[in-house]
Amino acid sequence: MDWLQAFLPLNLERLSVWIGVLCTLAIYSLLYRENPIYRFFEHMYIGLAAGYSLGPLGVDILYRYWIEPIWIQGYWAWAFVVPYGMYLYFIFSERYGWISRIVIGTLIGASAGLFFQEFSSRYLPQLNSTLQKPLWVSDANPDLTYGMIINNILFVIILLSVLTYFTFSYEQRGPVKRVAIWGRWFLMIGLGAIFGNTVMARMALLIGRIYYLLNDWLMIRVGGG
Amino acid sequence: MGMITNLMAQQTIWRLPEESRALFATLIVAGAFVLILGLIPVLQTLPPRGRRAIIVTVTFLAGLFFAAEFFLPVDWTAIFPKDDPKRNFLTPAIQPAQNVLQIIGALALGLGTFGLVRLHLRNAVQKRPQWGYSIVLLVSFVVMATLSILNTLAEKEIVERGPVLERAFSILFDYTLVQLDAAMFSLIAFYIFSAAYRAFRIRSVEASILMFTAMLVMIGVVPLGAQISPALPTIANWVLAQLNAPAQRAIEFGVGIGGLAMAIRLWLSLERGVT
Amino acid sequence: MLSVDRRWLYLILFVNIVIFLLAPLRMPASISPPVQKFYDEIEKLQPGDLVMISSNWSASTLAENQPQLEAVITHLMRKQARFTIISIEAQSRDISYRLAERITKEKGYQYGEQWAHFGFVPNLAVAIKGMVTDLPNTIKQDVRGIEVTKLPVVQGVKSLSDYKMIIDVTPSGTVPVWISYSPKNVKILYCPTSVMAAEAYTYLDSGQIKGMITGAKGAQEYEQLLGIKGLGAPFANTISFSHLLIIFFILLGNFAMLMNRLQARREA
Amino acid sequence: MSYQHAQDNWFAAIIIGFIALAVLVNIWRARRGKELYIRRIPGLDAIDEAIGRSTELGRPVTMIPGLTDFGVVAVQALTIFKYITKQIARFATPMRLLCGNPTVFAVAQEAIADAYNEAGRPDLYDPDNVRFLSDRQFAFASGVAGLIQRERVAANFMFGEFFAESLIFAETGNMVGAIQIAGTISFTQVPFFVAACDYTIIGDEFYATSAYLSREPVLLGSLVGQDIAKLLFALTTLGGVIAASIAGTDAPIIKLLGQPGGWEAFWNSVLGGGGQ
Repeated sequence: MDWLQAFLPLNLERLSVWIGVLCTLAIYSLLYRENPIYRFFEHMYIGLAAGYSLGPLGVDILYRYWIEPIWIQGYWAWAFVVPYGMYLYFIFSERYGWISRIVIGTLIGASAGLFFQEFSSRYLPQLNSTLQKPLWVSDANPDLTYGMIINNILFVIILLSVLTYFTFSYEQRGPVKRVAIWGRWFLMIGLGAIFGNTVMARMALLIGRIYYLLNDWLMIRVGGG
Repeated sequence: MGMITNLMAQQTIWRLPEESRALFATLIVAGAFVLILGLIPVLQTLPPRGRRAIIVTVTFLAGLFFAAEFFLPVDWTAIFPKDDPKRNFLTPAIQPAQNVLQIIGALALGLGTFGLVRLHLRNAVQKRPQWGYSIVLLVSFVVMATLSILNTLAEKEIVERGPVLERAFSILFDYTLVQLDAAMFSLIAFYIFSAAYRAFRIRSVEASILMFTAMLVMIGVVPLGAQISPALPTIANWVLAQLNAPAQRAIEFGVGIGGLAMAIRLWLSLERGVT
Repeated sequence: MLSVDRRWLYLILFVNIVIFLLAPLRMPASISPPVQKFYDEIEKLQPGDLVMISSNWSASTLAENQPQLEAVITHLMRKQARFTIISIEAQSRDISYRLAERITKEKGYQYGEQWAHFGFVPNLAVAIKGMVTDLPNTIKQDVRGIEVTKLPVVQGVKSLSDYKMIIDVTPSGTVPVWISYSPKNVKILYCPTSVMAAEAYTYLDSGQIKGMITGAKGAQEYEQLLGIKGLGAPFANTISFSHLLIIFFILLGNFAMLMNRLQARREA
Repeated sequence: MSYQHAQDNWFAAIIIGFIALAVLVNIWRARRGKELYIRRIPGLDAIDEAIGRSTELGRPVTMIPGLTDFGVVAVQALTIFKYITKQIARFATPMRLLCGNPTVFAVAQEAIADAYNEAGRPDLYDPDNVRFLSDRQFAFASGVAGLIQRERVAANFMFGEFFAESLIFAETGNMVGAIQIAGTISFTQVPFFVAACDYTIIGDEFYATSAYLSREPVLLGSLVGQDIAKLLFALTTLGGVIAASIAGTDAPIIKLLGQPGGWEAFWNSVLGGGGQ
């Protein structure tokens, strides 16, 4: 029974495969119904993930941005940051709870202030690239073909009608309403396209997992080759 | 950046002396704790309006810093010829400010982890229903936290990375956690199937449009589509690039503007949202 | 049919994938221009030319990236090119190292002489900048703990600009980093997953990327160009047929719904 | 193609200034008592129905603010959940708010405690109902999926920024027959919510949600400002494509409208290189 000998988790490499397979099957058991095995792995998963984060996201950050600057480089002003951040920990106290809001206010203010750059970087170049879509052939744009013109006109029409649908502060009536309905239909085309395009990536994930089960665990050659 | 750090290095007032630096650092940190936490009884004497004023001010100042850094001109060479024309006087402070936010984030992680552990400890101690699973969670948490922290310290060469640590970490992280990630991620393939089967029906104009585009793209992007008709991949790509892109962009514009308005309201504490 | 238990759907999908993975079915693929360009670029390599492979995928995207990496390494070995692999985290290091070791052993390619694995670097941008100025000091040692300066495969190599080509096999946005920081004389080839490919066409147009293999489908085309039997073909076929299955069931569901409606109308 | 500072193209500062002005002026008008209209958003009318069903069945309501880092999106999500919690508090319906980011978790604790206070039921607030599960994407997803199935939730609200895990939440919720309302700014996840949820709030309807639910003048006024900003974007697009058709896509005026570096290119061409 050479196959069995190779199949069983008798060395570390095989053991790793067996653990991976066990995890996979336990998670897949959720597809049948929620059950004790899934529950066991779910709790283990969350425990492991929570424990893991403490290394790179807790200790590493505190060491790099707080301990090292103070104790090793000697920049003492950093000393105040952690006690200030610790105001957050008053959150569970009824009497002192409001203190944590000072830190929360800092975070909210910072994310609001940062949004100006994000808005500029993320949306203005998009606005600009929308403008580079000429609607007719002219000497100014010699490389343009009629196919591109049609695409450009479509692009602008769809953009404007979807934008119309997403207005809120007035009652959409008459022609505006009709444009908004068209906008919603165009939106559905976009959503359908994204759905169809994502299916492939998700199937590839599952195929990868099943390949792992077949090839790494059961040691069956895939593709009949 | 180099110039700034040099400047900072020269200003010894911001740096502790090299001699017995560890001792001074410990003292200063202890002092900072006493000072900042000692402020609490003082803050506590404030009436509700004063408390609100403090929160509003802090929010505004934090926002002002990042906003000012972004909006202020960077090119001052007309007045100060030696200035770097790519930054203004606030730019050097951006990285430290980001580090402060990172530190607060790390402390929040502590808070979140505390909440998680407290819930499951209570479950276990009070023997609430299903408390066994809470034990599973706590045990895997403690083991993994120990290994992960040791691993991080080993990366910084503070502790030795022995073969036991390496082996154990690899079993729990690479062989278990990563496998669980992959399994959970691939679950979506099943769900995408059942969702499509259930939702894609010719019920209304909208639902039909959604269904037909999804099917068209689905068949167009796989090799089989090209076998059926060479036009299919072209059409699918055209739908993705020419019909999907403008709809997506319109939504992006709306989201950007909505976010901007929200940011302004939050910055100026104009809405009674979460604080 | 309308209220079918979804668990049947799950089972059917699972069985469908298993069957098409095991079936010795190979449908011909039409070669797309980016894949052809990719192939032509590697064909231009001379024996002994040095290639850097950046491999950043792990278990999740195995079905798309593994056939790509296998096909690429096979082609490089056929051209007798030397290559080194680098990753950005531990899992992709392990998986690419194991894979490369297996493939090279089959063809008798020598570790250290003809190829090596540089392990992983936590910050790609910093690492690339470092490799451009001083490669041995940036990498220091390979995955087996041998000092880079003692590896015959990169003997005398000072900088990334001594390489002929960079091949990025990845499910994440690493290619803009390679484009931004690597030397201008080194060509970049790209093996993305299907989702990431759409964003890369601009780089392809501008020539910043010289060729692209997209997901399992691209790998299938590449295998056909090489004339080998790899995993790309079965994976791509299985994806095709799972799409077909979903479409079939959507149509079935609609058919059942129409039947129900007809019946209801008749009864009324 | 990104902005480090507004000076990369002062157009950014101008357009942000204009939007800010439109928003602030309309907030001011609304505060002075101007009646403002907001169009119907069907999904949001269903929130009360979903809460009602939860109350009837005595099964919990779940709220998921997505996996985003703390920021503007997360604050908006929590604002919506705060409103929902106030409704819930009136009927003493059980609730679970599940977080995938520790900072969001901290702020959520405050917001939910507040909501119960404002509803006059501080006794119902239990910190254990606001939970941080994991900041690891699929560990979070597994926890949420498990909880939804075990507690057989009757209503599931998902608001915020979502990634691939969206469908795991939505399909599991669908499996247990929960009424599901999702609102997200992540365009790529909208199709999955549309397929698996009862109602989907798309794009910046997400930002309109709190105005719709609370009808607070400040928020309604802000919406008017946002619509004006959208009109501005639409006009820029129209004007821009016409300009590009006449003058070419490389024309300085096109670069001025949003491209980093476009400001200088424009003034250099106008002033013959004499501009700064």
